[in-house]
Amino acid sequence: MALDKHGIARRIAQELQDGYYVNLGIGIPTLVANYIPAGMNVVLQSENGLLGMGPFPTDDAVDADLINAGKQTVTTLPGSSLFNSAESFAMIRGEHIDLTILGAMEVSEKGDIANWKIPGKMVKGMGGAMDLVASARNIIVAMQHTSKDGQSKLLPECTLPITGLRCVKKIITDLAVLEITPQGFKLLERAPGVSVAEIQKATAGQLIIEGAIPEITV
Amino acid sequence: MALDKHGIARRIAQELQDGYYVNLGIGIPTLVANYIPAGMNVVLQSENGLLGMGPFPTDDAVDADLINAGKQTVTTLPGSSLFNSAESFAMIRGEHIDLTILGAMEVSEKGDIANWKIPGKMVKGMGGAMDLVASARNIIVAMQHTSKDGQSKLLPECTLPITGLRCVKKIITDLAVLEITPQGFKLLERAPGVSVAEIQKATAGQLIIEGAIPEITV
Amino acid sequence: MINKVVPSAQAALHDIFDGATLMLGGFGLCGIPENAIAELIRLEVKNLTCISNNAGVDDFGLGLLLQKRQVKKMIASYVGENAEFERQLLSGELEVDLIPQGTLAERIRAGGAGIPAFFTSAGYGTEVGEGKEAREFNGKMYLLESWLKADFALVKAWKGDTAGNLVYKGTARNFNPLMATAGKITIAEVEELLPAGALDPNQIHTPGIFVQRIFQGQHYEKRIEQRTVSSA
Amino acid sequence: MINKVVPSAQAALHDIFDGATLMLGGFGLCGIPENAIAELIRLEVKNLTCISNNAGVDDFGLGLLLQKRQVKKMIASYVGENAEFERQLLSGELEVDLIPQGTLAERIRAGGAGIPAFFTSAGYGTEVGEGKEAREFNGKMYLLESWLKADFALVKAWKGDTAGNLVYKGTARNFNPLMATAGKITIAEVEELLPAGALDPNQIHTPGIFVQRIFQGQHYEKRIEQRTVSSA
Repeated sequence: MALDKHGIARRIAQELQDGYYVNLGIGIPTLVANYIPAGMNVVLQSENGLLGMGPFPTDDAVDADLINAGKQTVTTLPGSSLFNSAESFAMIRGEHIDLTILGAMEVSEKGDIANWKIPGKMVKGMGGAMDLVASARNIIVAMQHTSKDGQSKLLPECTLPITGLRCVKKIITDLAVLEITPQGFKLLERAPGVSVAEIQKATAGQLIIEGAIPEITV
Repeated sequence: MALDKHGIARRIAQELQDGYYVNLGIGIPTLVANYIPAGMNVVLQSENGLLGMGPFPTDDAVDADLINAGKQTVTTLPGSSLFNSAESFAMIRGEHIDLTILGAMEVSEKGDIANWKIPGKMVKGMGGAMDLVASARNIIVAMQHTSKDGQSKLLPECTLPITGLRCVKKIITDLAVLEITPQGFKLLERAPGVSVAEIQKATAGQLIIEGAIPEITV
Repeated sequence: MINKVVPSAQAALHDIFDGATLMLGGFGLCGIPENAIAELIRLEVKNLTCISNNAGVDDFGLGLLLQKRQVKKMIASYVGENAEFERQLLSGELEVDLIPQGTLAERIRAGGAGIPAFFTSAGYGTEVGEGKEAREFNGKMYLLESWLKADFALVKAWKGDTAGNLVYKGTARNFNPLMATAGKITIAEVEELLPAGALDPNQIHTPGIFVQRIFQGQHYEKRIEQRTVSSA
Repeated sequence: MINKVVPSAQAALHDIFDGATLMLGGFGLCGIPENAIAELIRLEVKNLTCISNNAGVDDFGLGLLLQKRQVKKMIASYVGENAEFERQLLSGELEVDLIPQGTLAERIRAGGAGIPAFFTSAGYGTEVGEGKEAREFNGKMYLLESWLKADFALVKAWKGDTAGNLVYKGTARNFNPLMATAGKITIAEVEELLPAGALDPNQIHTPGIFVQRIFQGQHYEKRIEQRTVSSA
């Protein structure tokens, strides 16, 4: 059975390590914050100027002056810090963030990512995504394996305008965990009950299958 | 009679205007702080990270963590601010300072300045001088007209390594006030009792003398 | 200390002209100069070039200026919350320059800091890099990006003093301190205007040198885009 | 929050190696990492490249490292207070790279911020510009300058917390926050080490992400170079 978005977030949380500074994109990545293993020290950066993002506030503690990059009200934690946008992207561009998790519309087998524009249809802008993908030491993409009309989002080449070249390291979808290798998408894990053949069918780019593929455990 | 260094500082103080942000170099320029006209609001910047430099502290208020660019203990004033060295030079490079006053070893008739190095003899480094002269909107040089051995410091070309090109606007010496013009050093004022001929003799670069030259009043 | 106080938004913005380039602080609706935006609407200045990370929402923030067709060109990084914006853009009524957020922040800082150009890796190999100089440093490709400056920077702070020193609160800081450095004339509105000396010199976010005019703002709405809460 | 505390200078500096590139905060003797310098001397590490605005005085600060001949190369803007430095330089024992102070500050910031190169007007037409790319922007000439990074950045703060957040005092801030961003390993010594949460998140000068190790400093001398006083 394919993972739901909480399942994807739970699986991504397994990629976290103690002491990591992590930037979470909007959408599924945001959910990862809920599944940080107990006792693990992970600090979340929000690129609008907050390091040490805490959970949503209780109703009486909502502060319009304290939001995350998704414009949601949040809180600080003991040890948090606040800073301006240039300092925030100095952290990102200067490779001080250990892990970036973001959504995508397409990923190519070379690790290119497209997630900011559909020509003639949708122009929201790239926000901080281009800076993040150009500089992050480690980038994991969280997304559905296929689009709503069943088209694969894991392609030989991106068809949409690129956000960044050869930057994605790993992809975690509703169907599978894949790693970008020089040969293409290497299948690491499959969702419980999802067959390798189903993943092959949903993957337009080169898929590398070596040996038995274990099931994701979340 | 030639001006002493306090006289030079007093004459420079006449160049200040209400609302000016001013950077004062080490030496004679520092003395200008003592002669800011009463009631005039002038804010002094010290490039090591202080805006709104106050007078020297009283003995019991000395703070090792509060010095100026000359490494002298100073004070803050109501409305002062402290910042790091990159922010300080952002102010300087970004042309937010209205007036820079600094010393020199040589000035050329084109407005070049040399004040950081005597090859083989003295290598103290340029400190912030090159940044200041490259960016200041208005630069006044405070110096003796001649060296200790009587050589003119106002030259057709600098002989020492340059600190900045075509940047000096005005020079105030023990003998005269001069302006840099496309034709050379234009004599504006002379020290009380000092003749135009004496100034001419002490000036190696092109000296422009037009009409009667008034005496400096301080 | 130099006194930068003006009595009102009206006095502060009186010389903003048609065709001016403006920077406006804020991220989403957080930390936007609400009073200055209201005054721009009252002034009916036109053909503005607005530099701001976002474009507000349809009926608040910069969205209000878009509604009134006062904006000729928008320079931003993300405009996803504004349907009117997207309509004007797709119809060609509005010129838009979309810039990676970190590049936007750094270009504004560079404008204030006298750095005409710098290299950044963001956008290399994408549409953003088209027509720009690219260069390799240590095996990685970078784009040359230029500074941004404005005729007026409109910023909003939490506290300010008569000398123009500013302190921001929470994530309402965002682009405000950068833009304060890059305006030919920087106009700051504050929630609380204090006498010089009331703020700790060690804890100033924007030194007064960058601020030409400061005024006490009124009636902050501080609208929240996504009120997300957790149970206690 | 991640805990960055180590028990001592000895624990913090244990892996500094011969030939390392170090950044050391401070302006003159103000804000220098006194404990780290003492530990470098105890460790007897050699052939260091030291990046610091100044070189201390003969018998304090970086001057102590020069005396012991532990420094191979010095990168600084002003070294006028140190006779031993001048002697080693003029005799050719010491390599020296003198850099305009604002360029030095900006190159360090660029190193921390992932900007490999930028243009600045400082030094154009002087020795500093020799061999560097020059380019005109808006009728003015600028030099291309590259980033600076270090194996270790040694910084000194007033207060710090266990998460590595730092607050500086007065003009002891200077180069410290910049260098904190540009060290592969940044080691902070503080006058007062506090639990995470004790510092106001709104008033942090160096966010903890930049600091890998933090320790409580001991016995600060804080020597004053020019004690200038006025009568009350």
